[in-house]
Amino acid sequence: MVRVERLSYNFGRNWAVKDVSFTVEKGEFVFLTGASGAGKTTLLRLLYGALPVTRGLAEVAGFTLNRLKKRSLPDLRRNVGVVFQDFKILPRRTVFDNVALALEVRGIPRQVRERRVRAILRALGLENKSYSLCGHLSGGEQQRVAIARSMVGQPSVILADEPTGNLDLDLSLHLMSVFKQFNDFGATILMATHNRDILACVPEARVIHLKDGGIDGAAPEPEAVS
Amino acid sequence: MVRVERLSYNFGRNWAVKDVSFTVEKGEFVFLTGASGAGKTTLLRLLYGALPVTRGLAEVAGFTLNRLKKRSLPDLRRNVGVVFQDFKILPRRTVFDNVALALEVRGIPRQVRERRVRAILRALGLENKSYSLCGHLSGGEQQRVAIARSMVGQPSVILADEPTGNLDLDLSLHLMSVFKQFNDFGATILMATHNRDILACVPEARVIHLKDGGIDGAAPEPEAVS
Amino acid sequence: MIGRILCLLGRGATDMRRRPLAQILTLATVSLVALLAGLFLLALHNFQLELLRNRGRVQFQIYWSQNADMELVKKQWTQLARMDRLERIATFTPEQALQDLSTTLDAGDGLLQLEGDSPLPPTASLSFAVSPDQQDEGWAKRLLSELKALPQVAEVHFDPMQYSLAQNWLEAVQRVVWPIIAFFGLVAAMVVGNTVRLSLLTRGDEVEILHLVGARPWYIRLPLLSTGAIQGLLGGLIGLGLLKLVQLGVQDALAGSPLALRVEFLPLNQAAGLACAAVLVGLASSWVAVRS
Amino acid sequence: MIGRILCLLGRGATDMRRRPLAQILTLATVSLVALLAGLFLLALHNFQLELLRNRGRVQFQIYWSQNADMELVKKQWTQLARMDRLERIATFTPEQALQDLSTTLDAGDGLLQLEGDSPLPPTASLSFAVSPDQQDEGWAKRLLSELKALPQVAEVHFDPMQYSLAQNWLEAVQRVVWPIIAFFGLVAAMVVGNTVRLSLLTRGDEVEILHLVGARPWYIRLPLLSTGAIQGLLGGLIGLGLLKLVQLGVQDALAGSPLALRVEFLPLNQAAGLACAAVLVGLASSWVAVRS
Ligand SMILES: Nc1ncnc2c1ncn2[C@@H]1O[C@H](COP(=O)(O)OP(=O)(O)OP(=O)(O)O)[C@@H](O)[C@H]1O
Ligand SMILES: Nc1ncnc2c1ncn2[C@@H]1O[C@H](COP(=O)(O)OP(=O)(O)OP(=O)(O)O)[C@@H](O)[C@H]1O
Ligand SMILES: [Mg+2]
Ligand SMILES: [Mg+2]
Repeated sequence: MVRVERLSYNFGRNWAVKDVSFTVEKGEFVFLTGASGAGKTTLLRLLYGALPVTRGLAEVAGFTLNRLKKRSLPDLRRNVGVVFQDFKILPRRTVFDNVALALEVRGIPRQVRERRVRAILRALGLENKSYSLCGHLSGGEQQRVAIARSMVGQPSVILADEPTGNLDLDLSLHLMSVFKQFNDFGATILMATHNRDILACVPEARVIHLKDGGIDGAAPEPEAVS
Repeated sequence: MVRVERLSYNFGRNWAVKDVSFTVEKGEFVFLTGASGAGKTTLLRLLYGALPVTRGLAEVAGFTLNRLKKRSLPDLRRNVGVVFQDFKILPRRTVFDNVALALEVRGIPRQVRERRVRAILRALGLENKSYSLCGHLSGGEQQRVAIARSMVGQPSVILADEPTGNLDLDLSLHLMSVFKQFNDFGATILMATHNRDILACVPEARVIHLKDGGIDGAAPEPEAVS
Repeated sequence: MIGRILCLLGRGATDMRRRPLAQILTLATVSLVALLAGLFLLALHNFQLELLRNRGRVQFQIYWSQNADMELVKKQWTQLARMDRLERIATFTPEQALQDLSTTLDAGDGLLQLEGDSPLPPTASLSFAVSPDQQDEGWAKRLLSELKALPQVAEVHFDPMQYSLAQNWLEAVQRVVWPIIAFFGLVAAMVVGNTVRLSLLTRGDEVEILHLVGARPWYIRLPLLSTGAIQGLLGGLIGLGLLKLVQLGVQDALAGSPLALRVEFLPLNQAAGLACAAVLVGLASSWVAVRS
Repeated sequence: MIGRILCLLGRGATDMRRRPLAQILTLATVSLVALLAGLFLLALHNFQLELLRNRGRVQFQIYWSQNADMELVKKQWTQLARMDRLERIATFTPEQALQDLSTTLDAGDGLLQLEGDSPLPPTASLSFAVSPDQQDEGWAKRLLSELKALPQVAEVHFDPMQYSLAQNWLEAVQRVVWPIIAFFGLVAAMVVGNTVRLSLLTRGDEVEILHLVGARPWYIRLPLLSTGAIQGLLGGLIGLGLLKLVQLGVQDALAGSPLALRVEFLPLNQAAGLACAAVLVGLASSWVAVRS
């Protein structure tokens, strides 16, 4: 589902991602860890096409990013749910609208939209905030809106960047169970996180550890070695 | 340094802060905990004058917020360093400029400014990012810029809202030692956090636990009870 | 599909509620620019009308031979009086001419003693009012030779200066006006475009987020285009409304003056053109703005 | 303190680099509005010049009595020729007048037989060119009675219509122009103000953050004000430059036409006024924008 080979990316002289290779099979749950500035966000941005793949190879949900045409970028993004580290929600719209947006751009009819948005908001404990403006939410509530939006389209791949940074442990564990549930239904999940408690709660997940943009040899990572 | 008495605040029908009373003495280190949406951010916003104190009493760094004139609000804010949950840094300015801003508005001369900004950036491990634009930083780096800005003015009170949400544990612990150092030099610190590891690393600190906007009786909180 | 497009276009209208301040500012600017354009057109239109009123006149002075048969001349006068586009005709028998001359010169009775044996011929002065757009090249010359060919007519004078002055004015106006109008349209487009672009700048993050969740370009552009068109339309209409008010105000202000100066409103086609131009400018500028 | 204020004002200039797009758009709008205002003033100025050129003329026709002493009359003519503001003088002895009349009427030799005993008096026609702002109320009347008082003068005609027409035009223009200029200034201020405000909207978070870190209001406003003033100044100057180009272009376009129509540039004080107005508008609109 996600295949990365000798992928590199630089901002000027700063190589934020350096020669990274790994594969995530369909239905796998993989954590991406690493210190602040290690390149986790940059790697994920490459995978959803927010940065161009110039060196190496990247394949996500069947799309080869190296030679992706500009007009099929929306197709890729409909197959990939992304939780952004800085949320990227619209502060002047309601929670419901923000989450429904991901379905609206796909042209999904209103009834289906309503049902699916309600279901996901309930699962994330946001049902009583449906009609609040996102700008009026607490940090943790906003983060949950971002998570809900990434999930509502039932994508085959979810890329989550630090999805529990603003949540307390109990809520984090609950959310992890929601992610796990999606994973059980077949979604491939690649999650960047700092939180060790989070790592612990999906014991069967693989962990890819980044260090200064490259994969840290110390961490067990068979794909990258081969 | 911080005194709050029967403080309440509502957004429409939602009482985000409900009848909260506590006192933080000069030089104390106090944690504010509570689930997502418990009212931590709202309480802190009341304390730095971003929301008006309409019910109850609040006193911070010698300023009584209830009858604070609009023109002395800047004076309050120069005595209070704030780490915002959503950072509130200027993405189009460099790290240095963002941190120096807090000194510039106080009219501190350039040499002093440079020296103090460099010192704080070094302490937070950002010296090699000094001239990067903040919009080009990783989440954790941005958070550290926000922390640096709150500290650089050497305020007597620091209000920190979830200052380690985007940082890995090692870095969080390091930052806590920096906060602790400030505290040892006499700064009063009130920090909202979810992270239990953080709580553990300042064992002598008092913990105020919020629940649905009010102080949770279950947590030991002598001032609030009296 | 068509339903979705309509829905997206409609969203452009409902989206306008979301950032009322930016929308109102943009709308105000569009209205005012439309008003300015309208003022310019109004001034131009009334200038042309005034030109037509004052300069579209050609005067002919016809002198018959001194010994012409007065019966025949008088018959010709009645024919001349029925001519096309004739505005005014004044006829003088030799006696009338002498009398007229004498009063003009206030020359006492010296001239009047000549009466009965007036040395002056019968004359007629004819004013034609022809709107300059109907004056083809040789119009006046043809009329001149036509008049000269009348029996017993000795001489026809006409004031070619006045005639060619009108021609020249019109040519000058036409030479200058189109570049100015084009230039003016460009200015309006830039002002409106800038404003639309600025108000889009405030929506930059919205566009970014839509891209990130997989919206296709037209999903993002259509509502913006319809917003642009709606603002153009509303702005154009408001501008025309204001223009009408200005026109009435100016007319009121001029009413007291002894000049018979009228300020007319734009003809319907120009007003409609202005509104259309506003819509097009709104569309075009939001198109340019969303492309980048 | 003064150093800090200057530093803040300077920051307004350096801040402009930070959001080049928004700045350029605003600048373009200000320039174009200044240009429009300039075009309006230019049109007005040249209209008034044209008015002065064509309508500031008053013609007097002087008739001496028929038996006037020609020696005396000729002496008067040389005196008249030296009169203030006289533009043109044409004099006719009785013989010349008859000759003139005869050619005009093309009346054959009938009239010329009267020569030596001309029934016409000596006449003179005087054209004065007086700029209307120097025409006080009774100017023409005073001149009229002065001329009438000359010895042996039988009659003086002057065309009061032409004179009062010029007066009336000026009055009408003055009555209408000030409201229009005021209105135009308002329009310009709103367009510029909206643009500045919109470009401030894109800096809203900056202002918020400055407040949050304890900046005093003037610390936030001074740079914005100086940005506004600088944009006004630059825009005004660019607008004037464009106006000069337009004027040259129009003059070129008119050069081919046989009309002696000149298009002059704005006088220095109007140009300076325009630039000042642009600065003031920039200042005022950013002042209004930052207050809210
Ligand atoms: N747009 C950019 N321009 C320049 N440098 C950038 C840009 N984005 C990221 N970087 C740099 O690339 C490096 C990796 O950043 P990235 O955001 O991938 O880190 P991260 O692993 O997500 O860190 P964190 O855990 O703090 O979010 C950092 O040093 C950062 O400063
Ligand atoms: N501007 C606002 N308008 C309306 N409701 C608001 C606003 N800001 C916060 N709220 C509501 O007030 C409650 C408390 O919010 P607050 O941000 O204080 O929570 P918090 O404790 O900081 O949570 P978190 O840990 O998720 O940041 C929440 O239910 C939130 O939705
Ligand atoms: Mg990151
Ligand atoms: Mg919060």
